[in-house]
Amino acid sequence: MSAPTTTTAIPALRLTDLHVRSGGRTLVHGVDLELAPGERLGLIGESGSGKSLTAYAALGLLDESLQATGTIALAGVDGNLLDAGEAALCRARGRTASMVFQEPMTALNPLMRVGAQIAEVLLEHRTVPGRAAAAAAAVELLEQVRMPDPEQAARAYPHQLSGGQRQRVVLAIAMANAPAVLVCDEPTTALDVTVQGQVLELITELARERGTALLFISHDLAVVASVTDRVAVMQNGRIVEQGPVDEVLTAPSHPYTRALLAAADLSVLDEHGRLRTTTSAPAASAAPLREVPVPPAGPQRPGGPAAHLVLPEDGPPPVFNAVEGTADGTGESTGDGAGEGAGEGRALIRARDLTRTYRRAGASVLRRSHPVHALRGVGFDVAEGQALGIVGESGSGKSTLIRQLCGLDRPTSGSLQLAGDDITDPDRATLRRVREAVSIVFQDPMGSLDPRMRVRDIVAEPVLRGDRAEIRDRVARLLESVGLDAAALDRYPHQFSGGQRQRIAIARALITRPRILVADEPVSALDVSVRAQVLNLIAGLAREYRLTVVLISHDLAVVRHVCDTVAVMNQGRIVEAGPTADVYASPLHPFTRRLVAATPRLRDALADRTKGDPA
Amino acid sequence: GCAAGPPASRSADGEITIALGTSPTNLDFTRSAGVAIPQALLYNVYEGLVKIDDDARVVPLLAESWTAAPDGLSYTFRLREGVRFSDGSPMTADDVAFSFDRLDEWTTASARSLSAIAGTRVLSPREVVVELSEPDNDLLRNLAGPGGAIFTPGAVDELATTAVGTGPYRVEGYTQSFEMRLVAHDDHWAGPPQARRLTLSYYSDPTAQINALLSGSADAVVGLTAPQLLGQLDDDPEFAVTEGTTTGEVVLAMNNATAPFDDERVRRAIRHAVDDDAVREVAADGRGSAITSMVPPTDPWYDDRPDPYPHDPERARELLAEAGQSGTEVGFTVPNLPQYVAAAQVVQSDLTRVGLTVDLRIREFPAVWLDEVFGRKDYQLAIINHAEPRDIGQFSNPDYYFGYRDPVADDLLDQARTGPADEYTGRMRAYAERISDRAAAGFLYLTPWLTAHREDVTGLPVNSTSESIDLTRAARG
Amino acid sequence: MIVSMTRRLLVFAGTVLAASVVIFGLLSVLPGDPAEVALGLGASPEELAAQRAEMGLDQPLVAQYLQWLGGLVQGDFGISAVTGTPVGAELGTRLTTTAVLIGSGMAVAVVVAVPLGVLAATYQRRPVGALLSGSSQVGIAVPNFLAGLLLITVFAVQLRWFPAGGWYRTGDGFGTLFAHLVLPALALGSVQGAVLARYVRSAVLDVMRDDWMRTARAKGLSPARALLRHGLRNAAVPVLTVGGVQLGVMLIGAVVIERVFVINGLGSMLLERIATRDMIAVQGIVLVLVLAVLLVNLVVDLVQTAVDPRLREAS
Amino acid sequence: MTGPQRTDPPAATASRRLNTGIIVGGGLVALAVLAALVSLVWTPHDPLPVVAADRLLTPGDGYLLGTDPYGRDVLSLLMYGARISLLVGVVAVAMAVVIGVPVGVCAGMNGGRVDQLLMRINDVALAFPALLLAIVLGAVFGAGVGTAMIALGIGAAPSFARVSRSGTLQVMSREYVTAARAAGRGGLFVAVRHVLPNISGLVIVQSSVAFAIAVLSEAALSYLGFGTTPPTPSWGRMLQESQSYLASAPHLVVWPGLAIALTVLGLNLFGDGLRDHLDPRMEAGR
Ligand SMILES: Nc1ncnc2c1ncn2[C@@H]1O[C@H](COP(=O)(O)OP(=O)(O)OP(=O)(O)O)[C@@H](O)[C@H]1O
Ligand SMILES: Nc1ncnc2c1ncn2[C@@H]1O[C@H](COP(=O)(O)OP(=O)(O)OP(=O)(O)O)[C@@H](O)[C@H]1O
Ligand SMILES: [Mg+2]
Ligand SMILES: [Mg+2]
Repeated sequence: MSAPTTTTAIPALRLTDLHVRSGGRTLVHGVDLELAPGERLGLIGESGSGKSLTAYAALGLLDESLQATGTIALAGVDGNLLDAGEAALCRARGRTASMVFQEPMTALNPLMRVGAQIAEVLLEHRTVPGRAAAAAAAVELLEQVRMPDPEQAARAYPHQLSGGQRQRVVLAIAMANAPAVLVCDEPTTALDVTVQGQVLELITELARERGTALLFISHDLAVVASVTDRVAVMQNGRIVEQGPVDEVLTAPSHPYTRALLAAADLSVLDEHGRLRTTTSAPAASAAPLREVPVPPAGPQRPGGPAAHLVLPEDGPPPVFNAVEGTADGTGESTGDGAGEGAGEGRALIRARDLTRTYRRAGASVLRRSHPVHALRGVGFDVAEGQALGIVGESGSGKSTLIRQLCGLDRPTSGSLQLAGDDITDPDRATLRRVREAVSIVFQDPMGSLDPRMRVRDIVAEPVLRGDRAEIRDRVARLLESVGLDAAALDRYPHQFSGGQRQRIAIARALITRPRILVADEPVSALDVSVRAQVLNLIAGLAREYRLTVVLISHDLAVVRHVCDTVAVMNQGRIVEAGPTADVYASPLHPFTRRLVAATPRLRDALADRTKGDPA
Repeated sequence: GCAAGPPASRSADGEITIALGTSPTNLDFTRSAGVAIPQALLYNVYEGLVKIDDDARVVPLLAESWTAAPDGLSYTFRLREGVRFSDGSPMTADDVAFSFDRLDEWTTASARSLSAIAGTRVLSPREVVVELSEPDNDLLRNLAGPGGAIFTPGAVDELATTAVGTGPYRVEGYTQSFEMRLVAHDDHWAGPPQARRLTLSYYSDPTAQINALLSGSADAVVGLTAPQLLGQLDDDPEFAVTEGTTTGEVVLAMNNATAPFDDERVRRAIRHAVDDDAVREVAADGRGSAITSMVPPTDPWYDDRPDPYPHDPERARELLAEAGQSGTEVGFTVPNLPQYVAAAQVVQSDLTRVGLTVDLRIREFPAVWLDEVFGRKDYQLAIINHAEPRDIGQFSNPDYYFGYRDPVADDLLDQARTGPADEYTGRMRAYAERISDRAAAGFLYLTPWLTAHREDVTGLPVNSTSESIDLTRAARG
Repeated sequence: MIVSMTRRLLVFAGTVLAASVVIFGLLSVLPGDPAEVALGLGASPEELAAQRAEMGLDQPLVAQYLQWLGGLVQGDFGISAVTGTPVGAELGTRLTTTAVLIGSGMAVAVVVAVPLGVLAATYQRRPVGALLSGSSQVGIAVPNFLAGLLLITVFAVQLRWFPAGGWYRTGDGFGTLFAHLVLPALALGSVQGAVLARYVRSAVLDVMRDDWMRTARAKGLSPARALLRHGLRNAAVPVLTVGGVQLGVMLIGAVVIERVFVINGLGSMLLERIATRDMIAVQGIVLVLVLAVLLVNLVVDLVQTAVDPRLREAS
Repeated sequence: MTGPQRTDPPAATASRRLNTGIIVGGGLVALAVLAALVSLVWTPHDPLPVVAADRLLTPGDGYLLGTDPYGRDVLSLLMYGARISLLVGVVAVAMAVVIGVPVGVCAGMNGGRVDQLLMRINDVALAFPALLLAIVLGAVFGAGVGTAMIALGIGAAPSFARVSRSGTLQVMSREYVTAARAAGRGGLFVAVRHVLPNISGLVIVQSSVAFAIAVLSEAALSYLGFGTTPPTPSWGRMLQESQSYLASAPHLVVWPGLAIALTVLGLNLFGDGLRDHLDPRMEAGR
């Protein structure tokens, strides 16, 4: 444990020997942290390590059921914050210290105009003379957080704003009284990459302008590296390491930090060509970070790389990733390596000019619904055995596209062929073939497993008929190949960790020996430490079972590891597609450029720091 | 009750509030059935030529005197002087004739009791002759009922909402199932009544009636059907309780027309099986009195013999065995009012003890019970209070729900009605005895007439001898 | 907004129409002959037939329904065969009585429920909270007629503070109305209040766990102020729904309470008219009750929309 | 959320520490059930025959809780009455579940027009409060336990439809349902294997509430004369019969009143406890 660096005489915030207990359980074990005025401190660690509890304790916002001991000194509040009365705390909160929470969607009172919510914090602390002044100040604050049309926005209700805009409002509230300390608890994890970049920039800027000390919690090392000066690493309620960002993140001294660092970096492979995980990392020790040009770990596109195309400004959209010839449905090309190469190189999925328009359900004759264009003329191919990644912002139509591929939804127009079958408007038999050929893995490993079913039943669910004993065998074998032992068979989903749950979901997807595996954000709900394991698993299985993979992610690094080809979606269209490396290296479409630029990269962040010019 | 001080009456001076049970559906007893309308209006608002006093005697009312022709086929009434309707018009012989001629427009049963009236003749403004088609020894009594009420031709169009009579009170307002407000008729021939105003409050529930008295909302409860509630007044000097007789015989009716009660042995078995005293104990809290036929003690032909069928379960079982009806299931159709439900449970328990299976069928009263039992006669056993005075003759009514066929009895009744007046009582007594001996029905007990009132209220009727609740002498203070 | 209002009203009208069919259908199979009740014992078959014709009972059901409906549209509920008076007029006065009763019952319920529920939620983890939620539990467990009987025994019969039942007469002062209203409103409202308190408690608990309440606290609002300024309005949204349902329940609770306290409202009218098989009247009463439930729901819907901008937007 | 693989036994959800509500509430309900069951084979006295000589005895005197106006043993009547009161609850809840849950699940799973139609019908049904229905049906088909049970069941069904619809909507939005559908499983399979098990908690909680309401409604109906008919004893009828003895023999009101209150209290506590028990947020808060 490195000693806290003492900068100035009076720290903005100092935690000494902080313990948080819940009943008999100790959740935070003696945390010492110090934050100098204007300093920016990052707090990292895996989920459940106690980051949020520490932050809440600093503002006296802990749940009633939790007991905190130790000393918390906050500039401007006399004595130990933990002993201070509610009145003193109220005076400090929102004025001397404020906080930004993770979920912008729920952090604002849904029944109150946002202007009023900002004004409230001013009025509450009497930092403005009156209501009119508060209202004016609110608009000004909205302008400072770069809200478009602040006058209008002040009159809006939270639900009328986007996630990024809401987070700006929360930030405006937090910064309204120019607090000495700002605590941010994962302020951008719920946001799109592009929006994340803007919000992070805003936070750093505001903090710098007002000389506010920042306690910044994140599990994303790259983000922490780009925002903070100093970083503290938490594990199991303890601070295991802290120090200047460049030191801790380039030459970590604690094994846990090393492991965390290794697992977080999807651009480094071990000697087997696999991503490093928290368990494999310590062995790799403090190997110097160097970027290996990574070939995608998943299956390669047979028949050479796809052309790098971009959506033209006008004119009809091209067919992306075009493949000649169609793989037929009867082909014995799946599994077991029997029909090796039979259909390879030919298109297994062929989409032409797909559109999907939603009309809001529940509308009656009397109400005209305004349609939502989720897909607008999408055309692409996927070759048998290829791994295609799809990236794009939230709401760009990724999931909608997937639903068409799985036969869960029908396109409004256009055509979609799967293994030679036209599934635009499939009959029962076709639908059955589609469902046997395509399997899907979802984002949320908890939500995709029925909590009331045993693992054996979950995995066997897609098998519609067959011999019981044989199915049981298959389930057991499959569980083994996703790295779970037979003991898992009789357990329920809640008895597994998130990574294990995702393994179960993958096992379920593979039980019917599908030709296509569709994965919709398979790792975005997982902790950094297990993300790598699951990606390794998918890549390995894709090879082993000769799967054609369609993988959706908003994280470019994830796609890059598994897929050789990537398609970028924006507002219901594919705007660019091509070999993954090409697209990243030389994005053609402005949207792609923005996306690539906004994606935080630890290496770049650290590099920027050494140049003495933080992002 | 251990009340906190004497209850303050909420009624104003000179006013009396009387808590009653079921409320009238409207004010028209010529077209709407139910005992509640005549209870409120007869004698108090409407008057007839004669009335029945508290001792069950027929006494003059609008008629000063009368003579009957020797053949019993006509009666001449001499009317009282200076009688006025509450609308101010004078009452004359023409009004009497008008009222009696109008009887065939009635749809209720009271008119049928006067079916012997063939016509009227007005001799002078104060003299009127009533002519009969056959002699009727019951005429005067029936004239004291609702059928004998005298109306004025000017006020018969809206009888449901207005009541214009010659009585000491007139209706000031009526809200159904809430209250009827009666105010003094100052032009009444006997002078204005003592109480300026009577408020009849209606309560569907006896507990509420007594609570109204106890909390000062009512000054008297008349015709209480739940005697067990009176216990709490016992040691309270603020209140007085009277128990009088009624003409209401609680009858265990058996459907004589169908099996198994077309067999006299079965009927006798039932009478032996049921412990009438236990029924009265439970249903009337031991009040009321025992009867052996459908005649109250106030009638001259009261059957005062010991019960021909004393409580004897053993004998009942024998009789049932004789009739081959041991263990038979019988349906028992009971109105859904508390006193009947209570009595029925005792009867059921008694009948179960002699081996019968009794299927209790609780039916809403009046609508469903009347329809099933009275209307369609679709019942085996039933129970009901026959409140009308002198109603034993119904056993000879072929349309009546008893279904009792007995030419001997019918003859007896006919002779009594139309025969010489001095043999009337004797013949009626014989009729009553025969009905009881043949076990045409079970006669459980005579309903008590229970009145509870504040100590300062006087002049309330003690007995219920007529279809009216006679409040003409009620006073306070 | 206007379109959505029209839509809601159309749906409402459709629901009412469907309900009226159900009511008519259900009640036309009532056993017991209204003609017989009207005429009393021993009426002859001819008299009965004539009476039935006069009451329109000899017509086919559909014709009877349409006739009834036609009348309803013009506010005519028909003329009671039993009392011979128009049903509508009486329904009006009775409804007023019941509305006053329910209104004051609801007022009692809200006065009981809001503080009880809010306190039980804020002191959730302390003995006080347990005591408060416990007392609301006990309140729910008592049948409301028993509560009424007990109130009468104590406050009317023993202490004689209030009348044991009955209602004020037109012309009596407000004092009389108040005296007659206190006990029934208490009996009706306290039991419903206990029910409502549970929902208030759980709504407040839900709200207290919401993220924006944490934001409010982080602004420097004390827990009480945060609850007052932000929490209650949000908690009101789900409570309103329940409140609407409760009001419907109360309408029926009033039937019982009116019987206990001998109040001549809609409930006692229903029981009376069922007993006399006054079909037209029963139909009218049930329709009014059902209409009231639907209307309450409509109003709750509209109020919620007014309170919650998200719903306003969606419509 | 993520952590080392837990090693709890399979029944971990159920064996999570039961809260006081479930224990106390369950205990009270169990007591009523026990009384009902024992009454099938034994009661201190025969509860039905009238013994006029033993009317209105105070507690003691060979009758533990005294006798009623018919000379019947109050304790025996209470035990016997538990049967009826509980039967009304069980049948009403069973009916409501059998009618309401399929409707709600059907509406929630199909959505669109089917949902609209079912919910409109449900709205109409919801406008007829259970007690009103019981009174009207009692008038139409004759009052009695049977009618009351059916009416209360039908009356409670719409709320079950609502609850199970919203539960179904929640389940349907979960990815495991999408997974099942993507795997080619039909609606019936999804309904039986996924939807029903996952809304069972909601339905059970709603059942305990509906059960409590049914017990209270039975009492109210008996009071109005539309409930249990004599000679069958039920708590509601005992209360109704004894109300005119409130002044002279208060114990007659106390016993059935207590029986109803404690059972309803038990059911409510149980339901609330169960709700808390099944609420994942409560788990986090503990
Ligand atoms: N109110 C509470 N009562 C009991 N335990 C709690 C409570 N809040 C959090 N915990 C537990 O304390 C531990 C630390 O929680 P905390 O929220 O600080 O983690 P975190 O590091 O912020 O994780 P994440 O990255 O997922 O937000 C977890 O095991 C959590 O389950
Ligand atoms: N059932 C639906 N009804 C109406 N609109 C819908 C429906 N499903 C999706 N949409 C809309 O279609 C658009 C595309 O949605 P989609 O779920 O495909 O986005 P996505 O790219 O998967 O986003 P995310 O990354 O957030 O999952 C969005 O604007 C969404 O609001
Ligand atoms: Mg956290
Ligand atoms: Mg998506």
